[in-house]
Amino acid sequence: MIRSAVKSASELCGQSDLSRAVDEFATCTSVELLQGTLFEIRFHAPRVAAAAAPGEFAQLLVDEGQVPLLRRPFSFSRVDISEGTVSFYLAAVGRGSSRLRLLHPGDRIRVLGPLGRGFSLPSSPGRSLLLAGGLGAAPFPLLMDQLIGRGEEVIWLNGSRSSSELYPDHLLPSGIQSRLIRTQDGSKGDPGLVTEGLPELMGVVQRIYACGPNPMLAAVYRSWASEVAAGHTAASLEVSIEAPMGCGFGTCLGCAIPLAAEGDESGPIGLCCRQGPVLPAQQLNWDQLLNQPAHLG
Amino acid sequence: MIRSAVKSASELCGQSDLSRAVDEFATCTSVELLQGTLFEIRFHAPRVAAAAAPGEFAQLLVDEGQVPLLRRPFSFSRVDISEGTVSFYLAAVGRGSSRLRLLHPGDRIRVLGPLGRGFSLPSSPGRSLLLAGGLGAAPFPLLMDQLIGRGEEVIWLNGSRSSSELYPDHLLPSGIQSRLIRTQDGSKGDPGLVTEGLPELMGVVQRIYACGPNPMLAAVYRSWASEVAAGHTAASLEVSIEAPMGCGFGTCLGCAIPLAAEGDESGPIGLCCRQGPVLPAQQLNWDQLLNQPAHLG
Amino acid sequence: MTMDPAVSLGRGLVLPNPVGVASGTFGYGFEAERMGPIAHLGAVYSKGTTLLPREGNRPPRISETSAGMLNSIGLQNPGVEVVARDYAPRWREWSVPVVVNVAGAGITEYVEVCERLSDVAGVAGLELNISCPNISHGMDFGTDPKRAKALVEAVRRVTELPLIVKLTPNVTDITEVGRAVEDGGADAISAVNTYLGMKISVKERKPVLPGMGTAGLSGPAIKPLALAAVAKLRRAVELPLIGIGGIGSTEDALEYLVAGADAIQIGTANFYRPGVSAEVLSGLIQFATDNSLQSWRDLRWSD
Amino acid sequence: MTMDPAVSLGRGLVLPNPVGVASGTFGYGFEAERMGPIAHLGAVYSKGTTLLPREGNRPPRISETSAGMLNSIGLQNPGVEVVARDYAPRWREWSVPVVVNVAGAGITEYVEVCERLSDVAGVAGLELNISCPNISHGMDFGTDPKRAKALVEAVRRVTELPLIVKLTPNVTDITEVGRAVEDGGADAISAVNTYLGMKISVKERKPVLPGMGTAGLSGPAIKPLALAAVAKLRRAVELPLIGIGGIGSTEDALEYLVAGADAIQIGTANFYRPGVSAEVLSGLIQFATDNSLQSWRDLRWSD
Ligand SMILES: Cc1cc2nc3c(=O)[nH]c(=O)nc-3n(C[C@H](O)[C@H](O)[C@H](O)COP(=O)(O)OP(=O)(O)OC[C@H]3O[C@@H](n4cnc5c(N)ncnc54)[C@H](O)[C@@H]3O)c2cc1C
Ligand SMILES: Cc1cc2nc3c(=O)[nH]c(=O)nc-3n(C[C@H](O)[C@H](O)[C@H](O)COP(=O)(O)OP(=O)(O)OC[C@H]3O[C@@H](n4cnc5c(N)ncnc54)[C@H](O)[C@@H]3O)c2cc1C
Ligand SMILES: Cc1cc2nc3c(=O)[nH]c(=O)nc-3n(C[C@H](O)[C@H](O)[C@H](O)COP(=O)(O)O)c2cc1C
Ligand SMILES: Cc1cc2nc3c(=O)[nH]c(=O)nc-3n(C[C@H](O)[C@H](O)[C@H](O)COP(=O)(O)O)c2cc1C
Ligand code: FES
Ligand code: FES
Repeated sequence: MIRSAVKSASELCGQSDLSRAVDEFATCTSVELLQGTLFEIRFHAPRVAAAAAPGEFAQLLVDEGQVPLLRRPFSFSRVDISEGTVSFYLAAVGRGSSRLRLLHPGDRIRVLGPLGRGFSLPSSPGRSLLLAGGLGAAPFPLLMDQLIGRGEEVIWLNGSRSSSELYPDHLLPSGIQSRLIRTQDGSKGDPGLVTEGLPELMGVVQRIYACGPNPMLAAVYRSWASEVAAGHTAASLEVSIEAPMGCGFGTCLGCAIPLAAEGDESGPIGLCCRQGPVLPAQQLNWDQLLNQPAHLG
Repeated sequence: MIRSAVKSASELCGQSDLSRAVDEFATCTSVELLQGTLFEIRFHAPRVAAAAAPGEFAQLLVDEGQVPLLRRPFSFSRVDISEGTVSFYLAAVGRGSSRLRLLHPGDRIRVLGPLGRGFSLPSSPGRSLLLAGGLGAAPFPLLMDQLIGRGEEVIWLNGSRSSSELYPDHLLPSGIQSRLIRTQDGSKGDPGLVTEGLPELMGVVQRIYACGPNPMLAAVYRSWASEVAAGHTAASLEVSIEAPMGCGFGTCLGCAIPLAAEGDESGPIGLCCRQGPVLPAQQLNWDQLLNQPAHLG
Repeated sequence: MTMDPAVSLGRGLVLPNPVGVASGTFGYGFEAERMGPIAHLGAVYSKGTTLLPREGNRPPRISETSAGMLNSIGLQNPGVEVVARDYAPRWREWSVPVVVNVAGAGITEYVEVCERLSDVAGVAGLELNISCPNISHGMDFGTDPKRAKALVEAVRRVTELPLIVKLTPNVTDITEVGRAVEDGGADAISAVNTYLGMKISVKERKPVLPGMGTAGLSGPAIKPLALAAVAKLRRAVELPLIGIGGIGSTEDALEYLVAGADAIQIGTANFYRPGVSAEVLSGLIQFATDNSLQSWRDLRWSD
Repeated sequence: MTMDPAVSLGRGLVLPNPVGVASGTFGYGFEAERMGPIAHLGAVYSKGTTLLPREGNRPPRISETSAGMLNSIGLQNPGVEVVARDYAPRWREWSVPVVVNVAGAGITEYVEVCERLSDVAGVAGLELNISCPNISHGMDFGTDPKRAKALVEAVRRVTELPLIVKLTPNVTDITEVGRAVEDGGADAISAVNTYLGMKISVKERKPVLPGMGTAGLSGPAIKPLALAAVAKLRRAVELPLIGIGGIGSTEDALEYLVAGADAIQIGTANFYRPGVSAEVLSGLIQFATDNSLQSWRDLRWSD
C-alpha cells in the first residue's frame, strides 16, 4: 500500500479551513426530546454559531476527557446567529449521544467548530432537492434556511423506516416549496424508499443534496450517475458522509474515506473531516464505502 | 508478613452484617448547595433508608462503571424513613464527589447500603459528646437523632479550619443540649482546635463519638487514653475512620486498616468496611494509621 | 434457549455456564453469599491461596485510575489449611463449582498447596496463579515459559484435579507461555491477570502504593489489551480458554467469546456492580436465544 | 518563576520546556498551526515518516475503548522526500523544535530516512519509532534488545542529529531494550508507544479494525502502565527520558516528572482537547513557581 497519493486527496477534493474553528465552552440552553430516542440539543456558543455553515460539523466533548474519551461529531442542524446558538439533531444511540440527552440547561461542555467542508451554495437561484434518510435530516434545516434565503426553491424529501424516525415538521424553516415523505412501513407519507421516483425528481432540479445511511447514499448516487450518463439531468449531487473521528481536524488520520480517482476507480484515501463530510458524490469510491462495516463502535 | 491473623480481625472487632445491604436504583430528590464546595444530596432509596443506622455508610455508583470506576463511600448523614430518603453531606473534592454535585433531582444512581459497622447506641440514657472535624460532621445528624430519641443528652462539638467549613445549623435536629464551635482561624465560635478543653468535657460524659481527619482523631484518642489511664473518665470513645474502598463489603481487601492487638501494639490488618468504619478507638493502631499518606487518590 | 449453556474445561470440570467470578474479586464466596443469591454462577475462583496464612501488604492497597484500578493486596489469605478445613465443606453445599486459586513463592509451595487440596471435597479445580505482580518473584513463572512448564508438570504429578493456569499479560509474547503450560499438562488456561501499573502522588512525590509503587491494573481500561491476548492465545493453543479482563457487561463477555474464550471471569466489576454476574449471564442466554446459537463456539471469530 | 524551564535531551537538543506533542497526534504541525498558536510547545514530534509515501491502512482505523482509543493508521505519510523538501523549510520559521519520527521496514530504510534528514535545516532531531504495532514487523526492533541496538548503531553512523529512540511497552522487560539502545548510542529514550489491543464487533463476530484486528491502545487508560514503564526505565538507564502515555492534565505530566521523565509528550489528548498542551505547560510553570522548584528534577522520586 505504498503510493504517492496523500497530497492528492486535498488536491482532488480541497480541504477544510481550520482557521475558522473555535473550541468554545458552550452552555446548554435546551434539550428538546422528540419521538423515541430522538432529540434536539441547543447550545449557546456564539463564536461557533457565527462561523457555522450548512453541512459543517462540530465536535462535542461529552466528558472532560475520560469516558467517552473522544469528541462526538454532529452536523449543525439549526443556527441562530443573533441568539448565538447552535442546535444538533440526534438520536441517543451510544454512550456519547445518551450522555448528551441527559444534559440540562445550564450544563457546560466544549463545542469545537465549525469543522469540515459543508454544502456548496448556489451562486444563482434555482431548484434544489434535499434528500434525507433517518438521522440524515440533521444538516438540512440550516441548509434550507440559507437556500430559501437566497431565493432557492426547496424540495424536501424525507424518508425513514417509520414515521417515528422522520424529522419533526415543527423544526423546519418556513418557505419550503414541496415536502415529500416516504416511510418503509407506510406509517406516514408514501410507502417505500426515498430512491423510488427519484429519476423524475432529478430531472427537475439543479442541485441535489443527500444525507443518510451509506447504502441509501450509494443507491442515490447510482441512480444519479445513470441519469447523468443518460443526459436526463445535469444536477449536481453532494452527499454528507460519516466516518469514525478521532480529532475532526486532520491530525489523527482516523477518518479515512475511499476516494475515487475517476468515476468509480479506486483513488487515494481522503479524510472525512477535511475533504468531507460533504463531497460531490463522484469523488467517492462507493464500492469501498459500502464494504466498510456498518458498526463503527 | 506471614501471620495467622486474618480471622482475628473479625474476632477482635466483629464484622458488618452484609445481609442487610441492598443495591437500590435510587432517585436523587435534592441537591442542597451549602458554603463553598459543601453540599447535601438526598436520594429516594426506601429500602436502604429503612435499614440504615448511624455510622454506617453507602456506596454510591457515580458512573455506570467507567470513570470514576469505583463506588464512593459516604456515611448516612440524615435519614427519613417515612419519606424513604437518605441524605449525604459532602464536599466536591475529586471526580466522584464533583459529579454527584452536578446531579439533578430525578437523576438516578445506584446506592448500595447499609454497609459497615456503625456507632453503638447506649442501652440506658446518659450524656454523649459528638466531636466532629470538618466533613467529619457527616454521620452525626443521624446519630444525634437516634440519641436524642433515646433520651440521651447530646453535646455537639464541631471544629474546622474556618466557619465556612462548619456543619450548617439548619440541618441539625432539634434537641441538642449544648453546641460548641471551634474554628482554627477564629472566624466563628472559639478559636483553636477541637482538642482544646477536651479533658474537661470527657470527664462529664459517658460516651464520646468522633469523626474527622486522622490527625485529629489520633489527638482525641491520645487525650482520651491519658484521661482514662488517669482515671479521670470512664467514657467510651468510638471513632469513624476512612480508607480507600474498592467494594465496601469485604471482598477486595483494599480497605486495610491497622488494628491494635492490645493498646498500641501492632495487631492484625482489619478491613475498614467490615470491622469499621466505626471502631472503639483502642482497637486501632494509631501510629500506623498516621503513617499512611493523607492523599489517597 | 434450547442450547446447553454448560462449558467443559477438561478433566471432568464442567461449568454450568461460562460466567465465573475472578480470583481476588469475590473472596471465598461467603460475603457475596450473604448479600444475595450466587447459585447462578458458572464458577467461583477463590482468592489466591498460599501454604501459610498471609497478612498481605500494608495499606494503602488500592488506587483508582481512568476506567481502572490498581491493587497491591499482597495475597492476604488465611492459608490452605483453613481453606481445606473450614471453607471447602461449605462449598460442598453449593451447586456452583469452586476453583481454588493457588499462589506460591516457589515450586515446592505450589505443589504442597495443590497436594493439600487434592482430595478435598468441595474443591472443583485449581487455578495456578503464576502471575501475581504484588509479591516478590510473583511473576517469575509467568514470564518464563520453561519455568512455567516445569511448575505445571510438578503440580500435575500430585493432583488429579482439573488444572487451570492463569497467565500474566506482562510478557512480550503470551503465546509462548501458553504453549509451555499446555505442554506441561494444564487442562485450561485463564488469561489474563493484572497489568503492571503505577500511580503517583504528586503531593508526596512518590508512588501512592507502597514498596516500589507498582501494582496490578484491572478494570475496563485493560479490556482491549486482554482481548488481544486471548485472541492471540486462541491461535496458539488447543486448551479451553477463560477470558478475563475488564468484563462488566454482556457485550464485553460476548467480545471474549468471539475472540476465542470458552468461558469468562468477571473481576473488578464485582466491586462496583455486585449484581453484574447475574446480569451478564442472563444477557448471554438472551443473546443465545435471539441468535439461535447451538453452542457458545458458534460465536467464535474464524478469519 | 526563576527556574529555567528548558530541558536538554543531549547532543545539543535543548527543548524550551518539557511539554511536547506525540508523533501521530499532531500531524506535521500544520493543522494545529492553523487552529491556534503553537509557539508555546517544547517540541513537536512529527507523524512517523518512511522512505516512500504510504497510504496507510484501509478504514476503519480507529475505535474507542474505555478511557482509551485503538488506532491502526498504518503509518500514512507523504514519505521523507516531501518532509525534507516541503515541510522542513516551514519548520525553520518556527521557534519550536521539530523532531521527525522515523519508521522503517528494516535497518536500510531507517538508515536512508535518517540520512536524508540529517543535514536538513528545520529538523531538530530524530525519533526512531521501533515500536509501531500497526505495520507488519513494526515491533521486531522494539522487542529484541540486540536488533534494537544494531539499529541504533547503524543510524548513529549516518547522522549527527540528536537521536531519540521510542520504545514499545509490549515486552516482558522494557529495561532490557532501554539499556540496549543506550549502549547503541541513543541520546534519549521516549517511552511509550501504544499497547497492543483489540476491539470486537459482536454484531459482525470479528474485530472492528481490519487485518488481524490488533491495534494500538492509547489514552488515559494506559497511563498507569506507561508510568510504571518510565519508572522502571529511570532505574535502568542514564539517558534523558521522555514520558508518554495518557497525559491530559498538569497532574498527569507531573506524575511522569516524579516517576523520572525529563520531558513529556501529549498524544491522544490533542484530539479531544486541542488546547491541552498550553494548559499543561502553564500548569507546570505555576506548579514550579508555587513550589519554588530549582529544576524539574527536583520533583523526582528517589526512594
Ligand atoms: C461529520 C459527521 C456528522 C454527524 N452528524 C450527526 C448528526 O447531526 N446527528 C446524529 O445523530 N449523528 C451524526 N453523526 C453520527 C454521530 O457522530 C454518531 O452517532 C455518534 O458519534 C455516536 O456516538 P455515541 O457515543 O452515541 O455512540 P457509540 O457507538 O458509543 O460511539 C462509539 C464510537 O464510534 C463513533 N461512531 C458511532 N457511530 C458513528 C457514526 N454513525 N459516524 C461516525 N462515528 C460514529 C463515535 O463517534 C465513537 O467514537 C455524524 C457523524 C459525522 C462523522
Ligand atoms: C466509610 C466512609 C465514609 C465516608 N463518609 C463521607 C461523608 O459522609 N462525607 C464526605 O464528604 N466524605 C466521606 N468519606 C470520604 C469520601 O468517600 C471521599 O471523599 C470520596 O470517596 C472522594 O471521592 P472523589 O471521587 O471525590 O475524590 P477522588 O480523590 O477523585 O477519589 C479517588 C479515589 O480515592 C478515594 N478517596 C478519596 N478520598 C478518600 C477518603 N477521604 N476516604 C476514602 N477514600 C477516599 C475515592 O473513593 C476514590 O477511590 C467517607 C469515606 C469512607 C471510607
Ligand atoms: C483486588 C484484586 C485482587 C486480586 N487478587 C488475585 C488473586 O489473588 N489471584 C489471582 O490470580 N488474580 C487476582 N486478581 C486478578 C483478577 O482475578 C483478574 O485477573 C484481573 O483483575 C483482571 O480482571 P478484571 O479486569 O475483570 O478485574 C485480583 C484482582 C483484583 C482487582
Ligand atoms: C492515531 C495515532 C497515531 C500514532 N502514530 C504514531 C506514529 O506514527 N509514530 C509513533 O512513534 N507513535 C505514534 N503514535 C503513538 C503516540 O505517539 C503515543 O506514543 C501514544 O499514543 C501514547 O500516548 P497517548 O496515550 O498520550 O496518546 C500514534 C498514536 C495515535 C493515537
Ligand atoms: S478525524 Fe482525525 S483526521 Fe479526521
Ligand atoms: S472495601 Fe473492599 S474489602 Fe473493604
